[in-house]
Amino acid sequence: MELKNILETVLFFSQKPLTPKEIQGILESTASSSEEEGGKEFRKIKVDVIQGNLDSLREDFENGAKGYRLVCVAGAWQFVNRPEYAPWLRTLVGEASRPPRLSQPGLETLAIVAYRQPVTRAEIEQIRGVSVDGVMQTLLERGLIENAGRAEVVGRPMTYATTQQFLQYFGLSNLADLPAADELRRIPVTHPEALVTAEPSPAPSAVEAVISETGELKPPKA
Amino acid sequence: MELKNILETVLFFSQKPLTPKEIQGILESTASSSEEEGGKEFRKIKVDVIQGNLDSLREDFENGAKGYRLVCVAGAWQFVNRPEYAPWLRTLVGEASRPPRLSQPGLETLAIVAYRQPVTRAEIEQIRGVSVDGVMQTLLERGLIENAGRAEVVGRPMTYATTQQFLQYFGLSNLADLPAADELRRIPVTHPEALVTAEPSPAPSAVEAVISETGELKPPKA
Amino acid sequence: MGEYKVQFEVFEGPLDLLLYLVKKQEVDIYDVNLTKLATDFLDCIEAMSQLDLEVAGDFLVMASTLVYIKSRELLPSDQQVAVEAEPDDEDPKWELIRQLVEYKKFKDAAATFQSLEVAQEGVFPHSAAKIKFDQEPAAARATVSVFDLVSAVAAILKRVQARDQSSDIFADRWSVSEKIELLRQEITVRRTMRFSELFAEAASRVEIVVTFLATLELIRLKVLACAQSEAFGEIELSLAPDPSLEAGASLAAAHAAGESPSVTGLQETSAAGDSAQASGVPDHEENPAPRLS
Repeated sequence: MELKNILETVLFFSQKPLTPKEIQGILESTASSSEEEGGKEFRKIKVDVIQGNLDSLREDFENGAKGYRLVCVAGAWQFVNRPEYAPWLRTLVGEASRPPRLSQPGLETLAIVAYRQPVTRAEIEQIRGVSVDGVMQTLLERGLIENAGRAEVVGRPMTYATTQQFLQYFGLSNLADLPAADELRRIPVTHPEALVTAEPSPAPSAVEAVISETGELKPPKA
Repeated sequence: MELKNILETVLFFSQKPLTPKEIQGILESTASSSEEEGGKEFRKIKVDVIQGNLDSLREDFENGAKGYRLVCVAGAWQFVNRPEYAPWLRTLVGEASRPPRLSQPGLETLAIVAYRQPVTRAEIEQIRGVSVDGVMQTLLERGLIENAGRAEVVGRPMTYATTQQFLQYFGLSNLADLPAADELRRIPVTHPEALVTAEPSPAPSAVEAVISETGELKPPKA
Repeated sequence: MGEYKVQFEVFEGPLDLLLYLVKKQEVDIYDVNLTKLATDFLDCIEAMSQLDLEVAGDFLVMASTLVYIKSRELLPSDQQVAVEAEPDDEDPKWELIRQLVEYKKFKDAAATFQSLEVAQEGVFPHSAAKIKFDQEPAAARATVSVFDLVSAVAAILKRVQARDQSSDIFADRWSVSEKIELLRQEITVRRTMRFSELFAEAASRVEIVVTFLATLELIRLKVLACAQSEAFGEIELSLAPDPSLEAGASLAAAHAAGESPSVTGLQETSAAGDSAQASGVPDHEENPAPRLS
């Protein structure tokens, strides 16, 4: 029995998207709990190997002529239909109660948060040139962005980052998947001056360091 | 777009088995409701034709090496797994992504931490009668226990307490919810001297004495 | 006028309006005629106020910046040189262009997000119907309850108690035959246990030795079967199949009792496998019919 076939079958019958780590757990507990002989050889499969097999499986489906394909959204793997088949599925499952589309200000603000996270409200307003109070509220309520701690600058303003829900909403596998990410992340943003205290602060402008130097989208450690 | 692909996709996404008659209904309402051009050509498809395509699709899956196949039960079509793949699907359904079950040593150690917290490693070992290094590591990694400061006794050993996650794991609302186990709470342990004096006493190794009495609990070599 | 009215409703803010005006000049942002841009912008503001529209503060701030830039552009060149000696980032003209370029990039990114959003509306994530097994899956095995914790407590207490008594009575506490009986009882109830568990509760070295001898004896008597799933792995002990019963019959009994077939030693694995195959085909659970719109 091939690992790839097992992965395909498990995903095929899963009710929710699965991460490679979760799949590893399934392989492991099947190997240790199953009374049958089957599966013992998949007891200790590395996550890398699972990931590799999933990538290969995705390729298989991309090249096939099927109405569905395998995708990784927010780190978890699942089958989704090809868009051409949407009309029949809409008939089958009924029109899902999708939230209304985002407004133009919403999309712009979200784009800034996505590429610049963790980002303060002031930084967003500097880029957009307008106040973003109402828009931020909407994005927070829809669970597309969330608080991501405070920036170590004057006033210690709240910073914001995108959520898992954001990735799911746009069908992105992870933040590295964002289109044209490199270009948009590297634009320097002028930050408020770092907070100068009597104490030697341990991380002066951690936010800036994280964004501009490594280009990684991780919130600075609190 | 081929009818066969549509049938496959619709069956794949359906939450219940579908009869050819039901599929005909889906094709028809998609053709008449959809604003898109797609699907118009499948407005008037005879049940016979659908049946024929389903038979052909079943053949395709029979010949393939996949972990699932298409079957018709009581006139309705659905995908089912091949029996060889049942162990993984059982795991998938049964425990989904739950972490592996705690071992007996894990449970015992956790019980001691729960009822005696904050508690030092030495105290746990006294009660359990065996070393708990590996077990403690596992419990810490799984987030069921955490460091809870240092005990004010010789050597200032680290103490441990249960976490919020521990409560969730066992479905408890708080620690007072733990089933009464007063006996466990009362098991005496020998404490090293408290750090009362500045003088470093040579620590009469009360703990050590207890451990070495019982510390021989190793399986004999075969 | 009417033209402006419509547009003001779609402009997000002064930068958006400026981008629109740059676009009308049909040049790259870097090559834009700032004097003309400022004039156009002020005209729009003027139109807004004539229409009695409330001009947002952001627009007014931008208007004053533009007036300042425009006035500098209009200075005679000899005076301009002195001013242009300032570093670029303090030059309001370049600051404005930098801001426009940056804003434009995010506006483009927003357009990308919008197309992703629209595309996602036609994407249905697949979720399989609930699988139903004839035989309940091993869910119980995966769940730990408070009772597990309580039994762990009981195990500790038992051991502590044994330890406390052991100093004077351990010597004659266990005989091999007693231990054989206890083990036989335990394995009958539990059907499998791990080798290490045999000794987990031992209170003394003597007890360990006695337990080990009892285990060997039970294996010799074919009451116990032992298996190791991998090299250096945990040894598993299980109740050996009763030769007086057909393997199938004992499995059938287990089924009748509502249990899943247990591991009963290596000898029976094929039988267990067969039975799982027979009952391993899931049915899709009956769900309400899909809405056919």
